[in-house]
Amino acid sequence: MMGLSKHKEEQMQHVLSRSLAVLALTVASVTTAGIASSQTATAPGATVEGDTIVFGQTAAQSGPQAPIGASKWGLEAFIASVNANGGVAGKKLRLISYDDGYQPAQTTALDKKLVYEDRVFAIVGSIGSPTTAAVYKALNEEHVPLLSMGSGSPIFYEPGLKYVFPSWPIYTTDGETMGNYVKKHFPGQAAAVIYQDDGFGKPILAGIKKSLGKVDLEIPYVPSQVDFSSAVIKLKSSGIKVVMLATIATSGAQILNQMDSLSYHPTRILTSSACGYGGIFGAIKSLEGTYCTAFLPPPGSSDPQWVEFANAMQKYGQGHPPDIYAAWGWLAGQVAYAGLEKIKGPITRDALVAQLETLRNFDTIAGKINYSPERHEGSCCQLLWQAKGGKWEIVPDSQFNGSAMK
Amino acid sequence: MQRRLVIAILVACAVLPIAFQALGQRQVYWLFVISEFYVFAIVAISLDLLMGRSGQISLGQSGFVALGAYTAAILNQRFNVDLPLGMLAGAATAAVASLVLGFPATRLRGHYLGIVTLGFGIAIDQIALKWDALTGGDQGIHLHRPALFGVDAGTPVRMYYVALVALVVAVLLVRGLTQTRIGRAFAAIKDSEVAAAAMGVPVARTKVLAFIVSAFLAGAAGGIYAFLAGFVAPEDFGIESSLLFFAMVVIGGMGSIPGAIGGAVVVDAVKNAAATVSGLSLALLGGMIVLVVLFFPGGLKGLLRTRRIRRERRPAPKGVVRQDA
Amino acid sequence: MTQFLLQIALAGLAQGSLFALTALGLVMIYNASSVVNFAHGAMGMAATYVAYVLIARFEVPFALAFAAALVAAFVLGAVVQAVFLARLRNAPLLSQVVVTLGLFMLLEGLMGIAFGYNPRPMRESIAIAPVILGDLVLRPQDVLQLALLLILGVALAAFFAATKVGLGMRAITENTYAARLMGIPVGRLLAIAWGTGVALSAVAAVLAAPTTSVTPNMMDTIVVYGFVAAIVGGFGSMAGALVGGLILGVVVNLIDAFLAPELAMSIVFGLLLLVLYVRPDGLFGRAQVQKV
Amino acid sequence: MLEARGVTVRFGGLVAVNALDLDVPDRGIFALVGPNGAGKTTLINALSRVCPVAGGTVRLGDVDVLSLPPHAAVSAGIARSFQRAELFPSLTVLENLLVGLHSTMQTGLSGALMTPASRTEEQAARARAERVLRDLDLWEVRNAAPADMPYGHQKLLDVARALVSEPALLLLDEPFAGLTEAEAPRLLACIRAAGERCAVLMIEHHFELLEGIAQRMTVMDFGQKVSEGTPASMRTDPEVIRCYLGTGRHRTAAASAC
Repeated sequence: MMGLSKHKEEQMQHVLSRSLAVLALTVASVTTAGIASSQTATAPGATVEGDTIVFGQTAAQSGPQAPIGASKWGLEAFIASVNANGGVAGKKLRLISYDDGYQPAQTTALDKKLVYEDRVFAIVGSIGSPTTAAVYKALNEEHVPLLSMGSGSPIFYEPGLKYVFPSWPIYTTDGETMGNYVKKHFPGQAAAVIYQDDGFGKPILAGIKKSLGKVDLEIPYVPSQVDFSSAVIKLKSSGIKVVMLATIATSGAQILNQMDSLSYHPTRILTSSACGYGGIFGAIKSLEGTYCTAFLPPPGSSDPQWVEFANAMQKYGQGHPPDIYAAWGWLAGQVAYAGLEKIKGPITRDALVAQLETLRNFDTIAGKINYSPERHEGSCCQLLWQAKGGKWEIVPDSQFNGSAMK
Repeated sequence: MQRRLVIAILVACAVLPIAFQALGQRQVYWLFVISEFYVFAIVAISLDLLMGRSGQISLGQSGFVALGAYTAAILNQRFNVDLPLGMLAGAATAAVASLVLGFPATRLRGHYLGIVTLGFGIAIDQIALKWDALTGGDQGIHLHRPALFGVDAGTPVRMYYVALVALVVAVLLVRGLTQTRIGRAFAAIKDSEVAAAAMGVPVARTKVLAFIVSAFLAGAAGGIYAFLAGFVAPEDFGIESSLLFFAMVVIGGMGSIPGAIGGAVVVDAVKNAAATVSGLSLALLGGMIVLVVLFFPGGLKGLLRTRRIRRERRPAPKGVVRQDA
Repeated sequence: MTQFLLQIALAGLAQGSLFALTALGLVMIYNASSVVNFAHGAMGMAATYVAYVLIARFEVPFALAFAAALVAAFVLGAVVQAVFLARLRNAPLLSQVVVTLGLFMLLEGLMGIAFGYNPRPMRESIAIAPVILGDLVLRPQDVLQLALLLILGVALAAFFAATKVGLGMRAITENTYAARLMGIPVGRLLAIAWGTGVALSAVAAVLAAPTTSVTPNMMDTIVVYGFVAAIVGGFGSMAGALVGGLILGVVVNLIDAFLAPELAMSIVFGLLLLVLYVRPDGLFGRAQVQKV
Repeated sequence: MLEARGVTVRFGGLVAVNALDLDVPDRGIFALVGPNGAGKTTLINALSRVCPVAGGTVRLGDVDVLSLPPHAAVSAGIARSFQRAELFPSLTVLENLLVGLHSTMQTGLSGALMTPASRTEEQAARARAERVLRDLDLWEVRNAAPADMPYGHQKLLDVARALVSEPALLLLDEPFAGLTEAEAPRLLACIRAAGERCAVLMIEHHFELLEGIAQRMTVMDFGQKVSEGTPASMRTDPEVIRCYLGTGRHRTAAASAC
């Protein structure tokens, strides 16, 4: 009887060691067979062979950051209108867009899916700084073009990223546009910055400091923060007259509402990422007079580019409004199209990159885009809008020309 | 019978990359996804050891994963530390951090622990975001190509085997632990702290030990994850991912290694299948947790083991008439 | 400087009253059923959508929508107790806590599916201009929050002390088994406790909505602070939860103003760990005797 | 040899055990009797370090028992059972016994690595536990869940779990409560055998049963020792008749244990 349990125990040990041995053997044989080393870094789909050019995109459609995922609909609308006009270079465009929930780990997996499983030609208009930061290096190494990501984060503008083509003005331009205007029109007034303490808010702060020299008060915050009373009280009691907000949409709305409820009415300047959404005039009561940096025409503007976009959204937007988020997607489509259109001969990734690098003064909804082999900083300039009578109007004399090539 | 099943699954996992050759370059994606799943399964097992085995709730398990991942990433980025050492350093860091949490935890009533670990998860997230000189803030850290003892391990197939071996080792370790003295002590303090103490189990020390072991495993998983993904960022380790690990353990059936792995399969599947509609996967997983607790207390593990007699009988309740009074 | 501090303290008390209201509900539920309700914030959030829909779609006056949200919250709480928790009366405590976590995910997910994650604006509860005393601004919203907290706190205390339902609940807290033997309708009282507790969470959520906007995760931060407030108050003491919430509100605002707002929650949890090291039962809690 | 002097346990204002002296020799079976609420279980809890003691000293051999942390009582030689079998439902019958051997073993986290030392120790412990199971005729159900067994077997297992560490002093809290007539003899034989090897201090109400096995009994009421002697002499003790056999005051049944 004693032996029985011992037997069982030994059997267990036996099973375990046997499974380990099986595993070790297989691993060893597979590895030595050289299968493991047969993987190379080049990604499939470098040349378009069929009659469709497939773009891939990742954008949050779920979770707290889901609103910016509306960019997908702008890109879809652009593709639909290009296809309606016969496509590009005789081929139709198609988009595969996945929801990454604004989580870099998801983006990493989904971009592998787009590149290796779906064999897309290029990644176009993916949204978010941290999500794109997770994949841009790998995509560049795999020679997959990453076009017009929804971010102005400085890391994407560094030289040497041959396959990465940002199209937003770099975030520091946001800051410089604000700072420049304040310097010119509110000289000597105490100015403060509330900024999101990350790769989005900090470059804007840097830009403001660069153009303004110094700011009197800097207040960092994180996106999860909901109550800004003490920040606003601090601004108010410090006698700040100009407040620049390097914030995302929700935080910006919360801060401005907080200011209103504390009867504090300084000059306010938002960044372009915080003021383009449709419901902003409902969400913020005291928006009148507020400034906002911008590299796109104001919603509802009569700018021909905006009109074209708005019409396409009406036709192909599947019920989504022509707001700034959708316009981001539209812009991404325009950049990709600009390169593709110029390709003569086989459509390859390298041909696309080569053509994009020759792009000069190409008209987009975000103004003129320029690339060169040395610099992939497509967009240079920002200006200001001001809220007047329930809509945004362009502020004359607010244009700032950034560091882009002249 | 069951033994054969385990070996069959193991062999299938081991030869999978050969089968995937047929997919051509598509295997790059599929191998990555499955490797990632292996790493998540390690975290599920670590949480199951803590929650299912020793009865201590943790809502911040991804905080430990984050510590492991960041430690490995920072060491790799600055000192070129490679995979095995990076993983161990990550595991050790998480274990040390768990001491800080674990000591007060032992003095807390059960439900406090859930809240304190929740706070820990949030804090790790905030600190990783804030301390960008070290962590790269929201732009994260890119790692160098992983190496194993000087051999390049950066191909999808090799990383697949790293993750698979890590999972198998984790299973064996946890299995070994639960079948010996300390593992039994974990279960004893979960079932009855008073009786456990009366049997000579130092309750507080054992609880902390469970915490440390669980954090160590989660940290190791984090270390491997950093090398697998090649990138770490704070957004990956938020409350959402802690809740996913929590769901894996509950849906799989608490206190069982196959349960935790099965739970990881279900959660991963739901997460991917329901990704198209905002909130759908959260609602589905939440609903499943509620259903499991209400109707299938054994979780997946319990569902699959229908042959066993249901353990419905409970000891006589307090106040029942004694034989002689 | 004093003006500034005073204004910060005032904002802290106003914010703290939201934490306190949430904590009061948590403690109420905990006292009756020994369960920490992790779905507390989500249930308040769900009720807020009732108010939101009534106001935005049907242009119902605020007070009426508020009342409707409270009724919805009460029903939700009572139903959750009667349908889910009652079944788990004999299950381990861990299972009961796990079920509330499942409900948290379920509710947030369902609201996400139904309304999306776009923040929806909520009108201020009272449209009166702020009162200005020197440099000090008295926001009507703040005053309303504090006043509601105090009124509800006193009402609950009176309710527990004086009514039959209150006495029954105290009996359940002491010993559920004995209470049942003595003919106290335990099930009904538990449902009332859950209903009232969730209604308190809804009060906090509706009051917070103009600041946070209405989103599926609007209560996440507030309810976590509510947990902390309840622990600091000793988890079991209503007065402790109330005071704990107010203190926490001021502390959080001081951290925002003088330390690092982006680390506020980390600092709060660090402080909480310290408090628990020194006083494992919270600042106002009593040590509990373990029963064999 | 257990020597308790002036042991006092308080719960708030209530004195549950009041300056109690108790001596238990090295071998034999000794009983604690008394009405509900007399403080018997509290005394057992105090001796096994489950509840804090307000005053007094307890020595077992050379060891100052009251200075030990709760879990160290076992290694000092004091093991106990519970009034309602406090088994570990998520472990098997055999594993429940192995937890009883916790303090006799050393294996720590190395158990996870299955080191030779830990395996040797584990096998020895299993052999020891299996021997006890076979003695008690629980061998067949060793891999069952405790909750699947009849209540009598659960009580038996509860006692066996305390016995397996071979303590010097075995504290049993109403081991026969809830058992059927058919279930009792096996437990009785087990306790009798234990009394041959070590000291058994048991709470028991069943007078006839005690007359068969107990050498001495101590009668408690209101936390104090009322009387002490052999079971036979106790039968006629007026104090015992007054308070134990219930011809006195009324008591509330709700008096809690500890």
